[in-house]
Amino acid sequence: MEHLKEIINTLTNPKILFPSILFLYFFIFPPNDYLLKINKRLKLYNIWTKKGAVVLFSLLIGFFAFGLTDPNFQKIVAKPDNVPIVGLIFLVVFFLWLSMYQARENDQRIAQGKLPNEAEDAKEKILVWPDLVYIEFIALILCAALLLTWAMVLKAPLEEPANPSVSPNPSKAPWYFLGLQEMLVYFDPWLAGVLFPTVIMIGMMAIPFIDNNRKGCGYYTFEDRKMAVSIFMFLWLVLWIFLISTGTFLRGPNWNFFGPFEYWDIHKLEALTNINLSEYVYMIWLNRSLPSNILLREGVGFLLIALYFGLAPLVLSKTLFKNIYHRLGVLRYSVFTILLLLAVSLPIKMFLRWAFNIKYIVAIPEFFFNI
Amino acid sequence: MGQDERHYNINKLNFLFAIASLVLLSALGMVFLRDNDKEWRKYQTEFQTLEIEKTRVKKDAEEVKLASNGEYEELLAKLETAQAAFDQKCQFKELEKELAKLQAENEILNQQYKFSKAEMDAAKYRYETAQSHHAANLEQASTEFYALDEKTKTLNLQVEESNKKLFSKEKIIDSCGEELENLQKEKRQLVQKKNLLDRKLNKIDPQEMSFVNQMAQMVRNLPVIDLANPSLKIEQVVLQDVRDDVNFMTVPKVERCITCHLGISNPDYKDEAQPFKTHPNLELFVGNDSPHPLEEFGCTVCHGGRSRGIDFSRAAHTPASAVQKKAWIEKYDWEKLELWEEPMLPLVNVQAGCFKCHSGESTIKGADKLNLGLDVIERAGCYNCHVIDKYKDWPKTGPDLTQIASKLTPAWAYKWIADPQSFRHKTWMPSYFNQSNNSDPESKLRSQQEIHAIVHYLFAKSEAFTAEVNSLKGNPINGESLVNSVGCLACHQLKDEAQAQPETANSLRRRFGPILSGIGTKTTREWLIDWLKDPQRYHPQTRMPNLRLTDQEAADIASFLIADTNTNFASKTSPMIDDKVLNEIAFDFLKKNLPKEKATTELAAMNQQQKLLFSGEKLIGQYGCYSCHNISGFGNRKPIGTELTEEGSKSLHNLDFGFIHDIDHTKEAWFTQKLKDPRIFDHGKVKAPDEKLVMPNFNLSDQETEAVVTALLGFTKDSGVEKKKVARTPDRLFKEKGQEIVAQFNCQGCHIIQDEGGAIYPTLQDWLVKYEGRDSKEAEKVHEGFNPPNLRGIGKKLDPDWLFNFLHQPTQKVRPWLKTRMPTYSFNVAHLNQLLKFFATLDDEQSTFYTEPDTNLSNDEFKAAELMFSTEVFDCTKCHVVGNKIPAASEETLAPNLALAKTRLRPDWLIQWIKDPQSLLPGTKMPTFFDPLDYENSGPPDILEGDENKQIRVLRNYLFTLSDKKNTNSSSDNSSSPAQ
Amino acid sequence: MSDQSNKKSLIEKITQTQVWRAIFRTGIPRNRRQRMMVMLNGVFLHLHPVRLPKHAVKVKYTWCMGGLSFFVFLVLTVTGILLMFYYRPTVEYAYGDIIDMREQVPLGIMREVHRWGAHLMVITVWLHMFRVFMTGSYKPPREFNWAIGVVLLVLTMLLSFTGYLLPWDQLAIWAITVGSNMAGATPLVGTSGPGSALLAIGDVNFITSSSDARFAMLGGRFVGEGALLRFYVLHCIGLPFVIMIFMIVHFWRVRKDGGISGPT
Amino acid sequence: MTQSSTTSDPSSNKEIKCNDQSIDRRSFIKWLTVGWAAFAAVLGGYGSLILRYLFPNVLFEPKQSFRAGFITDYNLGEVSEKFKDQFGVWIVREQDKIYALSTVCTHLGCTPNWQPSEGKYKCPCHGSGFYKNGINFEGPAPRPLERFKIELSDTGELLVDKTKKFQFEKGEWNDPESFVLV
Repeated sequence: MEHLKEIINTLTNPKILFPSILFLYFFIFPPNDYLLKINKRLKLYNIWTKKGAVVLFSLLIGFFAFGLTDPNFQKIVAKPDNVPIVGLIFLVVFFLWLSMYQARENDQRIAQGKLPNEAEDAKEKILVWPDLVYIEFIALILCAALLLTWAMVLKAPLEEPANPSVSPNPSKAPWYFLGLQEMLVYFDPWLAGVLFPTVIMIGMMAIPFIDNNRKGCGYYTFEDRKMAVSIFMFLWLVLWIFLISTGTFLRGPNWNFFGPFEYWDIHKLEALTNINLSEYVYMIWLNRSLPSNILLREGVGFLLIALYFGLAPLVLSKTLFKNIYHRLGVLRYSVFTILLLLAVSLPIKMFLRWAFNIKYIVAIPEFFFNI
Repeated sequence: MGQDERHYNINKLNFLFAIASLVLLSALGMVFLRDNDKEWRKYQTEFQTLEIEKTRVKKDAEEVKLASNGEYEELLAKLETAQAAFDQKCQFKELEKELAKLQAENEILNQQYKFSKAEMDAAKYRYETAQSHHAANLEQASTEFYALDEKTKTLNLQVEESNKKLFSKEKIIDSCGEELENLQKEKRQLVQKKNLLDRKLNKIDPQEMSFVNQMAQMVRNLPVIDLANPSLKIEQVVLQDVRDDVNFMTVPKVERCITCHLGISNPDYKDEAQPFKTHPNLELFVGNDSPHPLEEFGCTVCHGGRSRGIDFSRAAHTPASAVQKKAWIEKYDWEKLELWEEPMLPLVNVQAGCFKCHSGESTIKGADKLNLGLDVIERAGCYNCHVIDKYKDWPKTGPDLTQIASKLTPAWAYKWIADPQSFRHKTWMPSYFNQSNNSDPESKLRSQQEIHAIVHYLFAKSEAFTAEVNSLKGNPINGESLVNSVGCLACHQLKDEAQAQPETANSLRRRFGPILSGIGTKTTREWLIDWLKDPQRYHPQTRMPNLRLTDQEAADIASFLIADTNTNFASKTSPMIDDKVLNEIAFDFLKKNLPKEKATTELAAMNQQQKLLFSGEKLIGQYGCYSCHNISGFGNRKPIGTELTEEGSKSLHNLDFGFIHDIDHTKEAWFTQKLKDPRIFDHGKVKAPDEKLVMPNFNLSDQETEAVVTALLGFTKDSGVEKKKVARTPDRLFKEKGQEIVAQFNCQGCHIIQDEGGAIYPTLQDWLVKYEGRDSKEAEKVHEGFNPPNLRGIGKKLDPDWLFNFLHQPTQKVRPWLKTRMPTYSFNVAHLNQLLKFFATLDDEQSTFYTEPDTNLSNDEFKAAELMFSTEVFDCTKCHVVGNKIPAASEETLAPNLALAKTRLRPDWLIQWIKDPQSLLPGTKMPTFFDPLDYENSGPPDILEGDENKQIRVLRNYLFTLSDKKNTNSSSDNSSSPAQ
Repeated sequence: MSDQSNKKSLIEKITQTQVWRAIFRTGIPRNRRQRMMVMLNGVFLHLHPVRLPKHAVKVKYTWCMGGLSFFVFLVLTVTGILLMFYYRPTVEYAYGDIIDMREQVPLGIMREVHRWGAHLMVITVWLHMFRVFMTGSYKPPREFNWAIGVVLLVLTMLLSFTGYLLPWDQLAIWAITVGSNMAGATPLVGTSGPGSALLAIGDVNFITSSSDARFAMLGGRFVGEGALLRFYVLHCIGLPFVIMIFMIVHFWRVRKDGGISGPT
Repeated sequence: MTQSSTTSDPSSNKEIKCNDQSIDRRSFIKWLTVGWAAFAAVLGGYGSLILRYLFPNVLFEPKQSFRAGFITDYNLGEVSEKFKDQFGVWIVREQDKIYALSTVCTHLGCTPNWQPSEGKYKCPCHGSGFYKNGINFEGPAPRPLERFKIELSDTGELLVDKTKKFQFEKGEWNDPESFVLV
């Protein structure tokens, strides 16, 4: 038992968990035909069957049931403000399955040359009164019942009166912003707190204009729009829901990582010393002091950034994204790749931090300009 | 409908659209312009210019000072050579290169150390947890930790070595420049002031700025941009402890006065015009080190006004005079701020603000006008008719009238009531009759009968009193001398001056008792002698003390006083009793309680005497005579006036201006008018005689009126300043209670207490000239020797038991040469204890008791003390009285009786006194025998091994023996020590 | 017997009065025409079309998340208004009022409903977005409505964020402190953001701790009285006003863009 | 239908205009331009009005800066605790400079005590120790104490501004605003 917990604790260390999720992810939501083939060969697509659902939920419920025997896990999960996130996890998994289940059915129908279920249904028109109105009415009654029960069972949290001179440890942002707060560990506030949210918003609004795939409108499908679904799942499931869950359940005092069954020890110490790229370059490789000229000091960093955003799209357009480049055209393609590169920069930065203790690629604290 | 289904010409619509937009745009522009055109912006801009000028002048002065400072020039020269030497000698190119290398090495090592240390810390934590959980990987964790620990330690050593190397290299370079640096530091210190001014000018003076900064100065205050970092901005202080009462609660006061009054706390602006002028007396107000710093008290808590206002009128400025009002209207478009209860106090009444917090003190330092107002209120006895919290339980001010027949005649009483001023111009008895609402012919007739009724009542109810007759013939000349010397003039004046003199606290002290003019017209010699001998016999509650006069002295004084008559007053006649008018008066009163018919029959049943008696009682009730005087039959009647405790907070519409329109609608104007002519607001009103206003006229001078108005404005609800009031500690209460007793018994008429008082002093100087034949110059010099003592420091000085007894029965002659006598007061035990505590707290003396030190003397010591006491050394008896032995010197040089030292003085104090009398009572005649500046060598070297401390102690102990031995005979005749 | 017949006729009588018919135009929808009329005539039901393709009625397809989001929003509006009767947005009173909402305010559950409703709304809005993406419903002609939806999503989170401060407890001020510090890092207009030093003329710096983006948000240099009031006003009036406008457009565009998405 | 007829037939519109009043086209453009320019300015004006409204002219926040007296009030090498209780600041005077040190422990925010005899600040909560200059040397504190902005006023008084912090690990202690030269 304890052993199992220990193993789970070790596995949930993001240095292990995050890369493995990233790795698995490409096989579960394959963005291209090649990966799809592998996926099918591995029968991963069978997750989205009713049997798969049983397995998925047994695992999930089993994990929570097992976890709740542990006092540390209990403490975190049963905290009133964390309950919605537990609910969120279940809901997301359920609806993920529901959508993929329908998508799988439709994909199979399309492969057989049939119309998707929705198209079949759409041939028939139905009066809104009473069917839809009734359904909605019932739904909102259930929702109200849920809310009232929830409200009676769980009291809304209220901590000690506000005290600006005593900061709780850890201080967390509201849960839906924990993804951003997690980013703060790897990026400066102006990036994680300002630039990225803005880009996320604009990027989301831009989705319909970038995705010019006419297929897959109005019915659940995966194979008709692999790329779109795959990227969306990456952003939504991995970079959003997963980071929120991490921030809620796995981040403890001093913003240290704690496994789900680990006690939140305020004194836990981790070697978090890190180092800027410029220091790497000058002090470790060239064995000398940092130059006082800022541009000279950060030249390498700037160069890397420029290459990342300047060269990478070009190279990608000739290689991996060749098809996409042709389908999207120059403008759409550049917007798309820039957005994608920005999104990918987070795992990249994480990797750099974990592997090389890199703090900033460009570090100009004098002007609050760190990347 | 046209062909294209259009109605309006699109061009016209375009035009209209353009016009409409332009109109809106210009309206919007106006919004910004108006916001940018506020009064305070102009003042701040003006102030900036002023500040630049001032700073320039100061800087120039500083530069001149520096230029003329030889030391500075020298320093500059030294600095130059040092710099040259440094440039020459201290070029370590090689060394610097080496240093750079070392630095790099050091940084790298440091970094490695940091990493290693962090890893080690983490490993340590893992190791610790593994240990406490007895985990399987304990071994591994342990080896990991110890390995890292080892590594870290080695790295640490390396870092320290590197540090050392670096340090030694740096030291070589540094030591070379040491001299230069020291010189530079010295220079910095010298030019610090100038640098500060320079820096300030750089910030504010466009001439000293770069072009970009000039631009910035212009841009930063533009509309909208001024959100960021304007130089013109509203300044405010938020006062947590001084609060605005908004009725439901109190909220912190927000003070914005300093937005325009920019120089208020800066002494540099004391000669500037408003609004930049410095506040006067920064040591007491506004200044950071004053007891009322701006940041804690703000402005409006004292001045009144609307503290949030930043516009001249909206700050509720109040003009001090009609002239100023006119000027303000012209200059600031001033208008009275309506709908605001607390406008600023006019400058003449500004001291009213002090009372908010200092209401417990009887004299408020620095608030002379307010003090004068309070003194007038005390003398005039406003609190008799009007309840004022501060004067709760104060004694009635008027004389007792229950035995009036033995003292006065009805005729005199009639004339006195009708017009007290015709007897004495400056009397505190106010005028009830012939005032603005009862001086028409009909009222005059009525008044005559009313006075008759009052007089009749007083005399009819008067109890029997027989004066103790004294058959001695008095000597008026001796009497005059006595009056002038024995202490009467502390509370009385002899002459009644028609012309109003400016009053001071001391002149009011001398009007504590009545003016002693016209006594011959007023009363009889017999009554007077009896009164002088023992005032309490006639009036047990009187505050007139017993001066312990001998029969002869009393007779002398009486015959002197009785000689003064007021012939004008004596020759006045009083009108006859008029039955018709008397009937009317009596009928009016009867009608109030009875139906008309019954009243008529009742009236018919009364004879003249009864009518007079009946009306007299009603009238005394109506006019409130009983409030100031004891009158039989009016034991516990409530005072008739409105309560004044919170008069200053009274809303303006609670003050009835009646039909008087030619005065300002302000509180101060109403109060002034009311005091000048208390009945004026009846003007134009239809009122029955008994409904008329009855407040009498005290005939106050303009100065007194203004002072009283100031005090009235100060009588406010004090909500909001609770936290800023001096805490009401027991000490504080002792002080306040003591001050109250001091004020009630006019102690400061003779003594100086808390640096105030001594009203009698100037009269003693006159006495010296007039009766002792000294010339005026000499009198001025020596009169101090005849003054009653200054009571400063007596809490530490006097033995509490002795003081208690002395205050109770002051028969012991401490200063036998003084003509002025400490009179016997009717203090009760509570009074005495309070006074003792009062004097003790004044000197921070915690307890009124002390333990007796050992005052024994050995034989040697006794001899040494005798030697010091004798003419050989200190010659104490040159001045000091010892028992009956009065030194032969002239009286003004004499000093207190040393035979009383043991019982009278505290032993500790006496040591201090002998040691350094000036520190205890500056200006005392007592010589300083032991120079405090060179104390160790100040005493006679050959006595008691020249040990000053010992000398003083021995001398003290010797003084304590004086009462026991030499003067047993003398103490017998003043040993009537009180039974306590 | 007579009683019963009387009753029946009473109902009939009532439904036939002028008042009844003035309010309920169509009567009880019993036939096709009436079912259509009831949708057409009602101002609220008019949000829906009269007829829909079959798939669009299926919960499996729609998940009902959009409708539930709107419903939860209405619940939050009602509970929010009720809470405002007891809550005073000042540092003196806020915390005590929140305690009282549990301790003495009648039925003491309104705050819980409001808070959990707020969480629920964030979740339903996310799931709605998820569904819309998975069915590809953002594709033409619904691009603009997707953008509106993104705005609504952001507004929902801002509403929740502003409400987070109001209990004025440790959770509140530190969550807002963490959140608002990010605003201080805004490039150019935040004091601790890159380039803030550029907005200066000479020695006069125009971006200071009392004139930057964070200050505009908090109405002060740190989370205090000003922030509480600002967040209160935004939470209760500012953001609901904006989100309602966007919701109106969102619903309108659902209809105008051809109703709910479906295969073409 | 009326709608479509107006929009679908602009040529007839134009023709009439051109024939009847050819000058109108110029004034049409002119006034339209003026109108929209003014309207745009109005919108900008309202925008800046709202922006300006977000920044109050005065603040009611508790004071974050205070006057700390003159340099001469502080003895060399002394740590003044005068402002510890009220403002949470130690004023430290060194040989050549004076600075303001925060009294908040960088570990968990407790308030350390100054121990003159040992020349260190010692946190009572978890035993962190700091040298007189604020650098941590023992216990769990992860970084040195923070310093506040300090400067000389026009009158030569020291002004401490707590809104601006200087952290050693960021190299900010060399910032000229973080100390005053004696």
